[in-house]
Amino acid sequence: MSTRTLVAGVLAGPADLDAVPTTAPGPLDKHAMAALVARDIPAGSFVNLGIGQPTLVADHLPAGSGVVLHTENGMLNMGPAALGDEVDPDLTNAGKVPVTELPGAAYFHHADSFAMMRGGHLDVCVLGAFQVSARGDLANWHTGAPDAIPAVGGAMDLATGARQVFVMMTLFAKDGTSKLVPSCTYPLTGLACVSRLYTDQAVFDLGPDGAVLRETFGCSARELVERLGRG
Amino acid sequence: MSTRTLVAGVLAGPADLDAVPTTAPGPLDKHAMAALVARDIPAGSFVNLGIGQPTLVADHLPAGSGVVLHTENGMLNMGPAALGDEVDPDLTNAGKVPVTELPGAAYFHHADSFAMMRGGHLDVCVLGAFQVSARGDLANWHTGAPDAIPAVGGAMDLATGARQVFVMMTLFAKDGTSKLVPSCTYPLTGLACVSRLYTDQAVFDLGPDGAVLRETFGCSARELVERLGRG
Amino acid sequence: MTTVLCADPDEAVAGVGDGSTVLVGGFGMAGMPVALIDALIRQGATDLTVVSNNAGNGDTGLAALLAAGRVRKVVCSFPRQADSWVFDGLYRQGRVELELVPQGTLAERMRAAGAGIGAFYCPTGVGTPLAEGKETREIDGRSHVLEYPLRGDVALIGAYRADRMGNLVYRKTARNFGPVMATAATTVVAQVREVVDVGALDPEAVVTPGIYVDRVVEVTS
Amino acid sequence: MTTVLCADPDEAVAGVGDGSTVLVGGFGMAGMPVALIDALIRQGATDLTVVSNNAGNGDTGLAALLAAGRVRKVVCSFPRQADSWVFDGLYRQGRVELELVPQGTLAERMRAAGAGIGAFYCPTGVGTPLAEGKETREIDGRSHVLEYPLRGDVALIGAYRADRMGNLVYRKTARNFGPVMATAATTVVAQVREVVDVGALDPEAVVTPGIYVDRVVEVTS
Repeated sequence: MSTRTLVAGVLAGPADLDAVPTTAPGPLDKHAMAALVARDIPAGSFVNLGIGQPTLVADHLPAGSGVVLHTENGMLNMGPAALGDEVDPDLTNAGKVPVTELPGAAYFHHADSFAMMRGGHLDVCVLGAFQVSARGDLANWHTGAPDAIPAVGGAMDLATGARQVFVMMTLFAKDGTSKLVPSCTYPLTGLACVSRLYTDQAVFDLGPDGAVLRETFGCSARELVERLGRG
Repeated sequence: MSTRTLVAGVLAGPADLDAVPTTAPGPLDKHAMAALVARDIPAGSFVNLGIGQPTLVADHLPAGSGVVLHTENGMLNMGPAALGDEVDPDLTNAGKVPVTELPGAAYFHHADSFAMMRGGHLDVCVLGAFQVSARGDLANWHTGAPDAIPAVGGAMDLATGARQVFVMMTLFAKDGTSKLVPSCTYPLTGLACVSRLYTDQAVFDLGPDGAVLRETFGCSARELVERLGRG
Repeated sequence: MTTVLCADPDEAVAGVGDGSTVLVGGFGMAGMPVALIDALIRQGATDLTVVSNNAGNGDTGLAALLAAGRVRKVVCSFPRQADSWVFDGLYRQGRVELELVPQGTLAERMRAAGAGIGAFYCPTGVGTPLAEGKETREIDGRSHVLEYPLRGDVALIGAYRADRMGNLVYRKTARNFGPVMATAATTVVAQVREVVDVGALDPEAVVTPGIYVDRVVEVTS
Repeated sequence: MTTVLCADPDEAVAGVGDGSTVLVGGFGMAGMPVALIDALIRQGATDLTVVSNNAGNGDTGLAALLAAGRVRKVVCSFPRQADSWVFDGLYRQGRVELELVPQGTLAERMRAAGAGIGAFYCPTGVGTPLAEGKETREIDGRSHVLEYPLRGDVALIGAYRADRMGNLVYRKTARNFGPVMATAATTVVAQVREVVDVGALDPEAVVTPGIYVDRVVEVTS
């Protein structure tokens, strides 16, 4: 670490900044990000996809991947969103969206569902975030705004319990500031829990030594680090 | 308590020793004791019968009592012992004796079964004992003999968890000493957990003030207390 | 004690006292015992603490109970939803207290209440505002927060079918909090779509045994 | 990860290391995975800690494993039975250690391991020799003992049917410890009477979801 430049907690890749590949001509949209996350989920994994954008990952899992989706409201082997006649008010995902059941499904109650999560039985969960720190701290449940009504749901349980926590978000907020930060200013969801961060601009590995760039999209690693340094 | 005689922790009944009724001409056998216990189980109770003599209580529950039997290996609405073709190695009671299933049965795993017990959902359990103290301490799992192999099973869970713990035992050991004692000398199963003691000689209520005689069999309360004093 | 089959939801919620803690099943509308909540509004109990995953949707069910001014405090994991305007308004006006609990800890605290566990060390929420002021302990190299049981005076839950002994089965993800809440309250009331005869439910598939269920009412929608 | 269907019990227990903690299901013979234990004897792992409700019956299964000298320590609630002569002899000769745990605490400690609970306060055993040396705490006017999770490297369990994704159902009281042990071990091996196609089990009646099951082997008796 001592020989590498640390800008806003961001390190270069395995070798140095110039060795980090730029793998797309421009920033990714949410579908491309979801495809990237899907690519990195090992076949046969048990996976929880957080509400919002992470749900898109399901559309990009290759046929025959054997990935089994968990929804924390009490089901394994959740299928795609229900359409038309498939809609059943008794069958929803964690975002309360009607979904379907795949063969081999199992239902269980909330204490069992969260025991499964907290007990480390899920291989991967994919979450959205307001902020992620270079060391993997996650802030995704509360902006801390005085008039905001806090709502945590299962975010802390997932962040704490899944073996690997992937985060999917845009790298920069609307005001241009980086959401990958040296240290979160928003209220935390979990400490040192995120292992990989997928953004529209780049993918990072996060860990005790900080964020390590894996690949960038539409800009070089050097440009990105400079931008992060200013953010 | 100050105005009543305390012999080996045994008090008279509500009024005094002479007011305690003698309700049988001689000591009870185990079937008569079981009938007495069955009489005192409220209709509709959820009940666990310990292995050994307490199992006999089931034979004396009146038809239509609505009493539901729990067995800690994971079942409610357990039926009588299985006979002949009914025997199914997958269906036993806590004593590993083949039993039957009544309509309305439910099966559950061990953690759920003991959660039910420890959580105070059983109305009554009936246990055997080596010793019971006048305050309701129970010793029923280990004689403390140096060569004895200790085995506790669910005894401590039942003693701690059931709303009411009834004990069924002979009042005197083979050597003539009382098994109702001021303080247990055998290793304890639970503290202050037994509320009623059914013996071949008498029935006692147990509690913080000591044992209170309710009825005697074949001897007067006065004679019994004298015998306990010597025991 | 023996499960009572009630004639209607009003009979099923009779006797709920002011100041009670009421566990209310459901995740969003799935498993929400709407008829029981409506009956509770008619019954009139007030100053309630409501424990539920959410804090009401739209203007019915829990939202209607809140709107009627019967709820002093909500213990839940996710009050803010697209259609939680009743709670949102009361909260912003300071007219309802909120205790926010991570969803799994909410379930586990009720499970502890039902299972006779005095307290438990839980890794969820360590280092976050929701662990502030709570006792912590390092176990096996990991920080944990000490969490206490969460008990109800009453649980109102929705299930699919009950037999006459109170054994319950649920349907799909509407199972959610029902089985846990049924273990954690003094009086457990289940609204079901159908009451069937004893023996009609598969004993291997019963999720909530009748021992946990005090009152059952059939509500055909 | 994806459940593996094994050709025979030997394949199912491959790789169990010396010194492992092995959770063994069953209550007496109900739910006892005898074919897996026999295979474990052939496999040869030794210096094992075995966690099971009992300490073997007669001369087969767990008793045979003990007789083969593979077990250093037994963690159980009820070793002494009418036909537990193998354990009894080894224990009296000081050739096997015994950690005696109340039955419910045994189940709950494994549940805690599977559920990510760091430790829990339990009222069972307070004031008895089995609580000696353990931390205690008064909660809500009642004494509790602090109990820690009990994890296995391997769990060997018996179930009734499995589908090809590892979802399990049990039969009657043979369910006992299987579902809890399946959550508490790194590698979970299930001996079942029948493997059925995916979709053949009722999703409402699955007791152990496949997420917990690493290997399945069909053993028709």
